[in-house]
Amino acid sequence: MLIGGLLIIVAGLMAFFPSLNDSDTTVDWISLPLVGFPIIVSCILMAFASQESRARKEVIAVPIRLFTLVASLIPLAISTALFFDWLIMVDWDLAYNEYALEKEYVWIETIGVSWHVGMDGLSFPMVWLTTFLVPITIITTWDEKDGATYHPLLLMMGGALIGVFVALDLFLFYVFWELTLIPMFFLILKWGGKDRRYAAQKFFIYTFCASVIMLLGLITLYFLQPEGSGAQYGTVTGRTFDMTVLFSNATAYNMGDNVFLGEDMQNVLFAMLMIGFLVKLPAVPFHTWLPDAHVQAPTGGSMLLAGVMLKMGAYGMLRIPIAIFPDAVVYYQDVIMAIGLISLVWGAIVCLGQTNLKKMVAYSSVSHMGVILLGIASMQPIGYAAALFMMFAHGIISPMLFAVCGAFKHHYHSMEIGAMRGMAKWSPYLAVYMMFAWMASLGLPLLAGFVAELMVMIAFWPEYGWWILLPGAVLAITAAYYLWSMQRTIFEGGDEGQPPESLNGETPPDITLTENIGMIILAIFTVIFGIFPFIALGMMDQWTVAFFEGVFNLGGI
Amino acid sequence: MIDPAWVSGLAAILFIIGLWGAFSRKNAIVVLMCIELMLNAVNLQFVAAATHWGDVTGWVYAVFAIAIAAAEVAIGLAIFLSMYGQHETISLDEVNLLKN
Amino acid sequence: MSEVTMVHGEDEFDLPTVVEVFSTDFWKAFAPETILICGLLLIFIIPNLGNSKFRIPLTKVRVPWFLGGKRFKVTGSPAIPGILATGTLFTALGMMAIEAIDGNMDTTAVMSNGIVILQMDNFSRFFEILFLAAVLLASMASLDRIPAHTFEGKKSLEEMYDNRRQADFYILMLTTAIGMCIVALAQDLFVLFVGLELASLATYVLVGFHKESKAGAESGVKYFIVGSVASGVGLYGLSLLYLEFGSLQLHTIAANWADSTILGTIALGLVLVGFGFKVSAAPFHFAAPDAYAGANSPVAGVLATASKAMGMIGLIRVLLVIALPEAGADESAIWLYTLATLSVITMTWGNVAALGSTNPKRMLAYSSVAHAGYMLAALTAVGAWKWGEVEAPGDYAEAIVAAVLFHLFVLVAFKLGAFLVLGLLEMEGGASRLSALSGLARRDPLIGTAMFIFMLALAGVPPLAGFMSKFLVIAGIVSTSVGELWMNGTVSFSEIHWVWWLALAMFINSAISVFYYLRIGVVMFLDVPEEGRRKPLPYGASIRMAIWICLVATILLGLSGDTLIDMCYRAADSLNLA
Amino acid sequence: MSGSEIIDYAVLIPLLPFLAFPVILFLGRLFNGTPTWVKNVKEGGIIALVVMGASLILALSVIREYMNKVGAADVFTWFEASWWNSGNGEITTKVFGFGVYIDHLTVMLLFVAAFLCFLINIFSIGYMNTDPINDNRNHRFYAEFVLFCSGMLGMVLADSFLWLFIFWELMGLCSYLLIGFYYERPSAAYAAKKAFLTTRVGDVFLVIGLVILWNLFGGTLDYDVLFKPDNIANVDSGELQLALGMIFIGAVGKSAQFPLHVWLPDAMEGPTPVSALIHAATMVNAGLYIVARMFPFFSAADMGALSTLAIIIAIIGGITAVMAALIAFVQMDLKKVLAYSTMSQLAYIFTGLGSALWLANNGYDELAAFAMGASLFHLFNHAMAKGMLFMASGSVIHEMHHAHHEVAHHGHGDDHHDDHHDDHFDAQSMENMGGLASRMPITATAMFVGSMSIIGIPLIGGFWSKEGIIASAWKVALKEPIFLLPAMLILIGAGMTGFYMSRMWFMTFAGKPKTEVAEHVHEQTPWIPIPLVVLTFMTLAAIIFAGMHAGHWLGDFESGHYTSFVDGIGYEMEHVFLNHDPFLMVLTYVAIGLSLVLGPSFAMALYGGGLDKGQKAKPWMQWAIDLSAKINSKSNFDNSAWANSSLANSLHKRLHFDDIYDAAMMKIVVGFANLSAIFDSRFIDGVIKTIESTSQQASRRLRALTTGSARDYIMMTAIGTLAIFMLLWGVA
Repeated sequence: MLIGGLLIIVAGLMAFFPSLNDSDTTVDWISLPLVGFPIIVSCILMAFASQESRARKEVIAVPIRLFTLVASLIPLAISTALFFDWLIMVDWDLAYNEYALEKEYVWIETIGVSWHVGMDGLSFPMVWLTTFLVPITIITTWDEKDGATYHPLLLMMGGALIGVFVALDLFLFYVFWELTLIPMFFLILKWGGKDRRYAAQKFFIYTFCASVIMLLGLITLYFLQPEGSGAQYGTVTGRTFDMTVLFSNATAYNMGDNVFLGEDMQNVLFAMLMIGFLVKLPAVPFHTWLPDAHVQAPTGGSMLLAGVMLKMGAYGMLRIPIAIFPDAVVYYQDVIMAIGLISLVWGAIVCLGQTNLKKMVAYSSVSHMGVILLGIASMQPIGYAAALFMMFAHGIISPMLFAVCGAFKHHYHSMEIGAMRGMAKWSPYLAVYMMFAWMASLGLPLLAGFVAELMVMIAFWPEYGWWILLPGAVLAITAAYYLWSMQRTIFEGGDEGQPPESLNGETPPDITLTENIGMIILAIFTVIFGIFPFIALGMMDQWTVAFFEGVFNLGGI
Repeated sequence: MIDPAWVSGLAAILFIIGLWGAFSRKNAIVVLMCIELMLNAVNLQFVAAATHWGDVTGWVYAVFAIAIAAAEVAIGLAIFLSMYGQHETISLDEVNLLKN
Repeated sequence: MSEVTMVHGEDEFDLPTVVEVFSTDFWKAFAPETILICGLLLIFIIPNLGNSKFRIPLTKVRVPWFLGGKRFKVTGSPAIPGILATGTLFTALGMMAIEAIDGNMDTTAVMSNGIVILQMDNFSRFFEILFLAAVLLASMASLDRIPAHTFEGKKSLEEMYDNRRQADFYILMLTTAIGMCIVALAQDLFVLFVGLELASLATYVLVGFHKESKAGAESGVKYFIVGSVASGVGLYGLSLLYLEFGSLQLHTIAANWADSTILGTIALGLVLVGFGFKVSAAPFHFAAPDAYAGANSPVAGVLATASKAMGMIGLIRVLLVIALPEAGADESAIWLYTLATLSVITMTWGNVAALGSTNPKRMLAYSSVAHAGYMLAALTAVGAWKWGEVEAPGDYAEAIVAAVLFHLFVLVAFKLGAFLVLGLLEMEGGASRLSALSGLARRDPLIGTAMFIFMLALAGVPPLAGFMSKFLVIAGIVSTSVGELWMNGTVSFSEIHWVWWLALAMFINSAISVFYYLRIGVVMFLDVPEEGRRKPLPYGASIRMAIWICLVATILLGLSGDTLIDMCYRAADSLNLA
Repeated sequence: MSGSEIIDYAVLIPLLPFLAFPVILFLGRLFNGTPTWVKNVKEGGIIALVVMGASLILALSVIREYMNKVGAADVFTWFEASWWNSGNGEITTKVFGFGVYIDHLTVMLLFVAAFLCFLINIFSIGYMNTDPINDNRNHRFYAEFVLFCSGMLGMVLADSFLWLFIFWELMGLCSYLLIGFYYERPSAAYAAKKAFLTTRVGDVFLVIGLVILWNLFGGTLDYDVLFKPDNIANVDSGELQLALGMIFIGAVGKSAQFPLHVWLPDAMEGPTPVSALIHAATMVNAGLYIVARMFPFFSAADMGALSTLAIIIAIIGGITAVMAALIAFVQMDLKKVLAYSTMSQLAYIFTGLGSALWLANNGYDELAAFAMGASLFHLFNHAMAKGMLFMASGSVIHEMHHAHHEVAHHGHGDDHHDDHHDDHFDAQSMENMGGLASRMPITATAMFVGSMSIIGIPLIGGFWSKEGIIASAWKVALKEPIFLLPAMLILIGAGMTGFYMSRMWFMTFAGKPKTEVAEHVHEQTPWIPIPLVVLTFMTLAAIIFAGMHAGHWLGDFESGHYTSFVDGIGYEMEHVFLNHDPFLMVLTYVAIGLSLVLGPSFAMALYGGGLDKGQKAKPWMQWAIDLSAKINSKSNFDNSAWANSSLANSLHKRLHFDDIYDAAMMKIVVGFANLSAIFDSRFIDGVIKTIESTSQQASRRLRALTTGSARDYIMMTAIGTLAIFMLLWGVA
């Protein structure tokens, strides 16, 4: 019935296709349905649940979970409809600094803050990814304790993340940027592992520290813009936080030999903004919050953290500093490349030295995020498209990695590699998913991760030549640590298998139905985007071309 | 007539003595007296300045300041009393439950 | 709103309407303050109403006199003073708010013998609203915090104490409010100081109000002694100013400031100390943590918000109205480096000290020190601008002052709110250990969430009011440091004024501060309630109501601060900085 | 290409098995254990067989259609990405598409792959489904099997290096899965990891090579563009050589050449059909295929510009040929001997390809064509023979298992399945065999023919191609002295081949049974003999293929064709053992002599012997057994000194390569990784922790200033006042 209802909703949305991409449309598809609805619903659900007694909480957890799931499916239905709209019906052929479904409402008029939302080829895949991952996460972690607040928190997290991706106002962007910390903080704090207190605080403070520096950069940038008048401009400051205005100012100024704000200022501001994003990404040496957060976080938290939250860093980089300061990008190109390479190599090498399954996967995320930086440093449209696709592909693969880790922990109460041997015997489903996810993550062709790695390497060569041996070596190291961990978990164990000691002699169970459903959906999409990458790459490529033409003044103009 | 500058100088000396006394003495009552000394320096200063400027407002200020000082003494003694009731001492050094 | 902007641009301001003291116009203009005084008198009188009769001398006629004797049941109820005080404050606040929220206030100055004593304008009205709001919330909270017991049944010593002090407490509260209002209105530095003393003396007693406890008595003593010394120093500074200028009128001193000698500078320094204590700037803040820890929470909340705002008025008056160099003068203000140093030391000291503090009240005290540092940084920025190079320097100054006012206002929402939550905890025991908060979210999820939101607001997490205020302050600092460089097209980083680094210092500090604010959240959500605190929280309708008001304000002012920002701008505008 | 041509359906050849993968997996999961599934569908074997049959038929029709021409068809666009040309500042959109490309090379490998996959599938049904250890997991085998075949077929058909690589990796995955099929065995898990990792190292270089190629040719990897002589002439041949060198490293990994050869012997942990699949039909040929694909580059690039690479290829081949043969001398495991033999034979092909590439690059087109043809023909012959040999060995092992089970069953009388895992009987060791020629006539025949083909007995199978390779190598050696090294090595290798292949056959089939089990062996399993018979004929038919001028056609299919069988044979003969150059002719006979006489003779002397009394092998083998018995009894050859020498010892340890690699991996890489992990948590994270602890300490210090005494507070106020004065004074 549920699925039937959803189909009806999707069908209903399909009916709107012709008007969806029309920027004059009176329907605001983003603000309320995608951003406001999840946050508000989750707040209401949590407030409702908090007033119940402990005993009643267990009872109401089930309907609340179901309700949360349905609520999370609505944004998914909308964004999927938009996705199809993009794919089939109409070509969202957007030039640089043009946005689909753009909507703007004045918010704090004194300082020029508006609720300005819209999507383009950069943000839309991430929005879809977020709407896709939230229900998957809810399903996968269906059995999590205290579900009456756990699942609404996931929903809230989704709303905040979408807010980050659709915001076209610096202030709004920052608000959502910080808002994402709060649900994640609670997810780690209340449902985390043994060291959750430390991990939650570290996660919050570390990223907060970085983002305040970013905020200072944003404010300085704000006041360095020319004053203007218009609906978006602040009545008392005369400036605006509107990104579109900022972008068009910067682009107009960057034409020719001019440098927006001057080279010196560009470089300073670029560095300030990048610090915030690099910590979020995270890049070595700012990565140490990530393993702690991941190891302690509950499965659902890890899935969203790795799946979407890390991409906020990459998204922010592409959205703000790189778009405004193209000359600074060139100036810092080698630095970005160096950080990317270091992240890539260091993450992979540290992975090889881990004995904790989840920690290993966490470091592999660090390594993969380095690929994004390489793509950016390559200064090639294909490199940027690769960075985008890496964000997207890793956003599907890494939740699966963490879902596997979570199921492992859930059923075997241990996270140590080698605690259990011969998992294929006890738990064939988990073994299959584990192998699949591991293989996808190590960049096996026809799975989503490969395309991005290949594109990045293609873009990397003309700029940096034989440094390509390092990413190449990482491909091998990645294979080494994944295969090594599989050898010690899935394989071996003799005919009888070797269940982990933490089970105290019980027979290890296979994964539950909901975990199975969640993981198989992720697996299917990993394959789909591996075999048909153009589904997502099409819009990414469109965006990068427009971006290069608009920002770097290259190509067609 | 005495040059107001001398009076100001006296006021300054009184003020410094008061301030010095305020942090060098342990006894709360003595500290209170030192504070009064500081306020007296203020009065003197006001009066001297009023003389200097030939302005009546300064005298009014001085009267007000005296009133303030009086109120302060009243309240201060009451507070010291309650402190004595609880701590049975009026040594400021020994009243240090709240710290760090 | 648009009108206000136009006013900035045209650089003109309304001339004040001058009224004599106690004239009809005076009463009209000062109706809310009058209500406060009437309320104060009522609290004196009403609880004393009884059936006593007065015998007319030499006759046997006994006229009912009503004062004293056996008290009437209604008026004799111990709850009456609290209700009266709250009602009075509420009425006064309502009158002011209705007047102030929309529309430009008329400026009314009170003259007496050619001396402008008080002036009612947007600025003073703004602060009055702030003070009354803070005191109102505190007195609302105190209705439950110092509960009034009826005299039926058994009487414990504590209940006796509580009842006996009802009137005293609320009289002091109202006195504080009145003193603060005078500070806001004062146009003469001495009047300002008198108001300050009035409020201070009342707060000294309030801090030491719990004289039955060692901590209460001790905190009262410390706060009193240090406060007296500071105000003595300040008064001495005033006397020196008087010696220098022959008047303590703000406008007179401001007009002559440029010609002042070294004496003026010394006087400025001494006055800074006096107000520095009130805003609890380092190193004058030492008594503050002790006082907050010993005082009961609503009072500590008032100290941390209203009292700080009072000190801030003094600083604004002295530094920005008096000692601000004229527009076009090539130098920056002389107090620039002093204040910058002070601000950085203050914010860092406050935050670092708060990091390891395990007493939530002391932690909040240190955090309030840090907030003082932020505001000092903002004031520094006003003085920093090279006034000669920009078109409308007043706009920059105004933006920062408005930001400071905004910050002070929203502090009432979340800092006082946090203290009120502690007050709720004090109703069932102490709140001076971090463990008192443990498991709060489990015992009462809504109160726990409210406390967490207050903490986030203090830390400056969007979209709460604390973020908006910090954001505005920093934006103000940055805007002065950047100024109109954008006109050059290309900017070099070295061209930016050094106050920009104050903004960075603020950001680094607020990043540090997240650590201890978050710890409160962790304790509330993660830890198990300590022994004896397993039951639900005491109910306390009015204190909860006060907390809800704070919570709603914290969220709403963060989401949409436009009205308040407008108010702040109007207030800053009426300072006529330029 | 018009729409209705068969080539448009060529994509189905890899697609059908690819789609069958999830189907078998899913159905297997669903119906596992039901009688229909086990008996009628053979746990998925039949589905796989149908699919592979369909692929084979399609492949044959494609081959028939495109025997002598190049065909290409675009199938779908994988994705598009844009490329900024810094030269002209333009952004162009590049298409990464999949298409089908067919030429002689494709045709040959397509046939090999499709044909052998089909036969091995038949074999698997016999082999896998009757082994109780495989209960309930054969569907997994068949699913992975079809996926593997899909990889190979796709790789052969792909029209760009990109898709070649993608299918290449798919095969890597499948080999991992199949080698680790018996996941519960630690040795299998280890072998699977090793195989994947070692080939992965090669793949990394392959990717880098492709990336360089992509950039060199302005943004494409399509054969159409890459193989255009004009395009090749335009690129910098130095960089081209580097790119091709990188690609060659990938081939080295996949084809298990020195120094990335270590995975192949361990890969024998997989079930025998997998060994047949990997080591004969498909995966190892991938490396050869990609090197052969480089041919157009060499012929179109600047004269001599790429010869260094050609020489390296040949030298790697030469070294591997001898090294593998040496190690094969001492192996006792039947499958391992075959594995090393595979390595050695592939090395021959590499040397041949190296010669061909050298010749092509230096302008000797005619000679290059022949060398190329010989190499590819050897690939063909080797694939057929080795596929057969592995299946035959599988048959032996399988029947040994059965026999062992029977013996054990009779012996203990009570136990069922479990015992045959528990005692450590090694069904693969040749020390347990002997005298099987009469007991397994079909298998023995197949092995006999296969061995002869590998050895290069004149007129049988590998003879045609192997002698051609040796001759080609020497032809180059006469022009380029450094080529003497590989040429010499493969010449020696010819003799060694003769020895170890004969040794294997005689140890297994001749002499008396060495164990009780061997006496009870007999051919009984259905399905298994079918592919053996088919392949025996295929191997023997090499002369027919030679007559169909396969050698020349494979090398150069565009120039003239020989119209008659005689012409074809003549062409081959001329180049093989009737060379015009007397030196080469002598050399050829030396090679033949080495492999035909010297090697087998030693083997017979050492391991030969007559069968049991009453046992009689088929007549075409009996003579060899008799001969060996005669030689064995006549000679008093004592090899114990050799057998105990340190050389033999290190040969047993595979020349220590595995040890060295393991040590390097475990000690250096993992050690460094462990250190890194410690560094990461102690230092990088330590900085953060230090900041935290320092600030806590600072907080303690700072709060200690709040002493609690009001006097101190006043003092601080006074000091503050003083400080303010100082600051103000400093400014004023």
